[in-house]
Amino acid sequence: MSIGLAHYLAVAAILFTIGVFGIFVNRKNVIVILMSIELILLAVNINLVAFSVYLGNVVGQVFAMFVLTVAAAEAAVGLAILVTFFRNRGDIAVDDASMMKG
Amino acid sequence: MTGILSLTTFAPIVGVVGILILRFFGRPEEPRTLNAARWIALIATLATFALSVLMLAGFDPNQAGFQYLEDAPWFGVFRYRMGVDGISVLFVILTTFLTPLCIIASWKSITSRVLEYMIAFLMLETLMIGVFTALDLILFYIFFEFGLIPMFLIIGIWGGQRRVYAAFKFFLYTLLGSVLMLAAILTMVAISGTSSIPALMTYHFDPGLQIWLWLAFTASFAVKLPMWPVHTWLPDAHVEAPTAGSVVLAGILLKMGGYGFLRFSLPMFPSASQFFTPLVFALSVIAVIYTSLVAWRQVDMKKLIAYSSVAHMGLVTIGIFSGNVQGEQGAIYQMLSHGVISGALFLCVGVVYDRMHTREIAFYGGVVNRMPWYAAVFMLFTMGNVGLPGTSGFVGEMLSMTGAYAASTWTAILAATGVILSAVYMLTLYRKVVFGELVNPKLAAIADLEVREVVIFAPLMVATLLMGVMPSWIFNVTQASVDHLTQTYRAAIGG
Amino acid sequence: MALQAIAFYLLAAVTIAAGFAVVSARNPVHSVLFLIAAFFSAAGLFVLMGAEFLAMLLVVVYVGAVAVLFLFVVMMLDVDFAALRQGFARYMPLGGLVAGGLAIEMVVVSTTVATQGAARLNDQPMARGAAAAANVTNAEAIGRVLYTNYIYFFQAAGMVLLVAMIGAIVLTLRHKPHVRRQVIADQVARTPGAGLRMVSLKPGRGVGE
Amino acid sequence: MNFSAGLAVAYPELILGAGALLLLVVGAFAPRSTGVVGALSILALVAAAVAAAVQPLGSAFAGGLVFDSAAAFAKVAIYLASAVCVPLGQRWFERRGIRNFEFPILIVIAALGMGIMASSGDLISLYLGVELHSLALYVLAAMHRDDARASEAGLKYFVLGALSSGLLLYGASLIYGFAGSTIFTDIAAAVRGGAGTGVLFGLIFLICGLAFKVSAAPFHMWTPDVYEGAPTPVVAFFAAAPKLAAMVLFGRALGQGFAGAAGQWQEVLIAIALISVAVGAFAGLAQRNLKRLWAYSSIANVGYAILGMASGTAEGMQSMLVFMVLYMIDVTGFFACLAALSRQGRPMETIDDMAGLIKAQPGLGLAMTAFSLSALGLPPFSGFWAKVYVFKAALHAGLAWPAVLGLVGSVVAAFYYLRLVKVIWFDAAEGATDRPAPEARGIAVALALFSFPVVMVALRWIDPLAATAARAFGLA
Repeated sequence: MSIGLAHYLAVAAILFTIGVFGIFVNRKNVIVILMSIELILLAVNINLVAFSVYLGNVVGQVFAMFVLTVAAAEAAVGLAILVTFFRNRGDIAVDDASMMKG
Repeated sequence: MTGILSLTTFAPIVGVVGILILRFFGRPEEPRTLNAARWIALIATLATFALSVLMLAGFDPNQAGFQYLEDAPWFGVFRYRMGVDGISVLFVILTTFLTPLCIIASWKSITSRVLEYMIAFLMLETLMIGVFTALDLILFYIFFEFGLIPMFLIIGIWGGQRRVYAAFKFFLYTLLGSVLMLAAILTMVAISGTSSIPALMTYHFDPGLQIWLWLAFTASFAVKLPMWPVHTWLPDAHVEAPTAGSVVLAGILLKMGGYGFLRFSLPMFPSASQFFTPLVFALSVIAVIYTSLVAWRQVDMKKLIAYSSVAHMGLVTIGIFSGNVQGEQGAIYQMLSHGVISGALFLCVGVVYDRMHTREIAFYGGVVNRMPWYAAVFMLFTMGNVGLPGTSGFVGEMLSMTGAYAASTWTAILAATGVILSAVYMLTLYRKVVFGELVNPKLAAIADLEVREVVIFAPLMVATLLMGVMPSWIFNVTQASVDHLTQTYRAAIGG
Repeated sequence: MALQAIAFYLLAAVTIAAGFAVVSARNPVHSVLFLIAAFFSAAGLFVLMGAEFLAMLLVVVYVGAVAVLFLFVVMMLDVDFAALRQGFARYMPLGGLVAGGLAIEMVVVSTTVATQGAARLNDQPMARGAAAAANVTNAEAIGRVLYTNYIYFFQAAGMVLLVAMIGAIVLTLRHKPHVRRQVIADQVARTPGAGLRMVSLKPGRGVGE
Repeated sequence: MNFSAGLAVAYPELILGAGALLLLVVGAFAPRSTGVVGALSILALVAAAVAAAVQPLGSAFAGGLVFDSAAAFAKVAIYLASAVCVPLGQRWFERRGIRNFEFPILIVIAALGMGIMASSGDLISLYLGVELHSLALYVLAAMHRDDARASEAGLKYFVLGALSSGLLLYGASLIYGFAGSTIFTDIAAAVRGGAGTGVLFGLIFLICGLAFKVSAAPFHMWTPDVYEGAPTPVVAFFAAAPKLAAMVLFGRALGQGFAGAAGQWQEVLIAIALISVAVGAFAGLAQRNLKRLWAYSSIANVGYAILGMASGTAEGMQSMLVFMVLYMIDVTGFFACLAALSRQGRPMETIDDMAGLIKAQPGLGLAMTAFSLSALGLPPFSGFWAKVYVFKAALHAGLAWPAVLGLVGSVVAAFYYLRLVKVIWFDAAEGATDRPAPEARGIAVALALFSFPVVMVALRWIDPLAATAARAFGLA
């Protein structure tokens, strides 16, 4: 059997699901949340590249390249904020989002 | 004379500016400043009254349409449109007539934050006049809705013990009603492409849609009027408001509901109005009888008068929805007369409240022994409220019921029992407060009316009696407009 | 073709397994290492698809920079990671729910592709795209459009990196006033005249007075 | 596509991009130049606004930059709103001993990003614009780095934002794949007559991502925490202009890219709008902290803007534009009030802190009353006009029930705005307040004057401009 677009999309979708799942189950552990976000972006990149090759236009790959760039910037800023937070708290656990907090 | 309408409407704002200047350049807490603020407010309101009289003098009563028209572009479909017809011009006069009296009534009883009080009152006057003069739906809505704020502040800052509760209740009840009206207004504007009230009065909305629009408008007017069962905010607001606040509330704000029915519901949604007439009659009859009975059981003078207002307004809605000339004329007359009389009654309560700081009926008794003049004045307004011939109350009630009789016999008969009940509770109140032996020792030193109070009551008494014996003055003004209204309504419903 | 299939399944399996390990590992250091594994195998998938340039970029940028940054932060911050995992079990149902919803989405999208094909093309085996058709390398194909059609995006991406730079400096750089710093310019500008002072000493006396 | 022709419609971007770089150099090499950098950045923002107002319309860079009337309208508003926040925030940080020349530069870059969003005609520039402004905002939120609350807010904001851009991107990738292009106009051709399953899924992800960005429910989880923790002037910034930018982007993507699938996205938007209004109204009732309260208020208000957009007509888009511009003024003004007020050096942030404010600080008390009543939607304040536009559009489009439910929601929300008014006017003061920060006070009072009465006149110009702008979204 040959490997088609659907296969790659499936891999990307699974990775995306794992990423979202990771954010939900690691609500206090911001580092893992950041890594989950990287997984989501990786899933997006797989999607983009697969579509790009499939459609025969290079736009998707260029898009993926920008995603990579931005993801790197995002990781830098995210980790910088995390470090600031850690300096203030001595910990990286964030409080839950609480709806009715006075 | 174009422009006099805007001038009348915004004249009180000049007073607001004056007081603001005083606030920034004078010493806010000094007695002299406070007195100056009171005088500015009084002069501004009197000037407004003069302007409105001037406007009435130039009003052509033979014309059914709107006069003193003003029309300037604003934005979108909305325009700045003003104008009065025979119906609204009298409400403008009522407003400008009562407000100076309110200012005088608050002369001594309001001692804290006088500047803010006067500003709130002057703004309220502008907004109340604007409700009756606006000829653009959105403009009308602004005046109608913005009035909540000064009233909210008047009740909430200068009110009694439970003023915050009463202010919130007043605000939220009215707001809920009027957002539904806003939805209806916007629907009408979206469908017809105009927000001009005269244009919409001749626009034919789809009968199915009319039902919804009517309900939405009624949600607002019924709360404002108030109709049973959404009247519960009124006793609270009245009891907690300062005297002048109650006067304005009963005298003018309630009339906006009735005015709304006349200006919007009947001409714009005739088939829905006809459809809902039995419902309105039923609710009104309940209001007349039930709230009269409730009024009878009250121990607080202001609450009693507040419930009596609800009952009297029930008669007004019956008159309006009877759909004939007598009914409409009666309803308008009743509203004007009730504006004067209920305002006067609240002032009467205010007189003794200022002296004794209680409104409990049981506290008083035998007041006539110390305050003969007061007793006489109170007597006149009590009679007016009961609807004694020779007072203004009689004409309105009589006509309303004549109109109702033509529309629905049973409604008229049941409403008539309400009139009898009103005699019962009003006379009970009067007897308990005024007559009898002076048993309460605290009342021993109570003083009779002072000059300032006489100045307040004199015009009200004159108005009550004049309207009682010379109703044709008023009918002359309203006749053409009411005829036109009734004719178009009957034509639209095919009757 | 069989070889390609084997390679795909192998790489895909590693990517997914590593991805799952990232979110479920007990130790964040392990998470980062799994993340690197995921990136590597995803780069392999890119190569399979014929996107060599992006595969290289993924390795260089992600593995070389981002993952190392993560590792750096994880190791620098002295965090009690055991405590952080407490919510894991509690959030499991919600996480499972969300994941389940997404899984349904995934199935739908995949079947859409399988039955209708993307956009306007038939469901054909992955072909070498525009790069192959134009007889240029993948990198060249990207380079041709990147600085022409996409110059605007390219500049915008540059601004994004600038923000990241400013942000990292603003948030984490601390000037400590009492720490002495080396100022090269001052050192270079120093002349013998300024650095040396001739003192004539009389015998029997110190320099001190 | 001619490069220099492209530059001709990118003057605002050029001014801001070059300005940011230049200011960075100035700031880095002249240590005591914070004030100069602030002034210059205001100048750059105003210059960009002027450029956006006067430069010719057009599109450039293969559809990546679409400068139409909607972009012009949004950009002027965005740049001016950003310029207002420069002095507001800079002085605030200065008083806390943080002299950061980076603050105005980050605002300039954020404004640049928002401008890119507002005029993006392509999924790639959509993403880059979102990221550019978001990254700047994350840094701004955490900039008060010695304050634990601020860094926590920054962190939460970051996580929320990163997740939302992940969703957005995933959606963008699906749309690209199934529609075959990243350019909105090409996508529109592909989805003429309804979107297929793949594109629809992409669209839903895209909508979710953008809903996160404007903090519409059910994607609002951390919004109140972020509002509460972030420095007040920064909240004033990110509660206003970015939302307009995101809404314009939202409208552009839906109108120019997915007009063919209008029936499909309308229902999603109505659901989001009504949930937002409900969450904002009911959850706000329990709040004592004003910043949290206004977070819920913003959730509800964004709901109204989305409701306007859900009408799927040019009138709806116009209502969204007017709504957002008027709301921006309200929210910036309100947070300027909060930034101005303190009592013995402690910021006044709870409802109870405002007791008797009308006596202690009449100007700010009146301003805050005006903003609250405006947010309540009471005439004649600007918020009322905003709602008039939205509900008129919704009712005209036949969305009677959503409109009525939205209006009822506004009555529920009225309770908490009214409570604030009550505390300001009725309650006795708890002691003197500090002298208010002059620049924040000035901004607050000026914006309050706009809220009423200036708005009554200003709408004469806003209305036709927004109407022209709305036509650019390509909906009938």
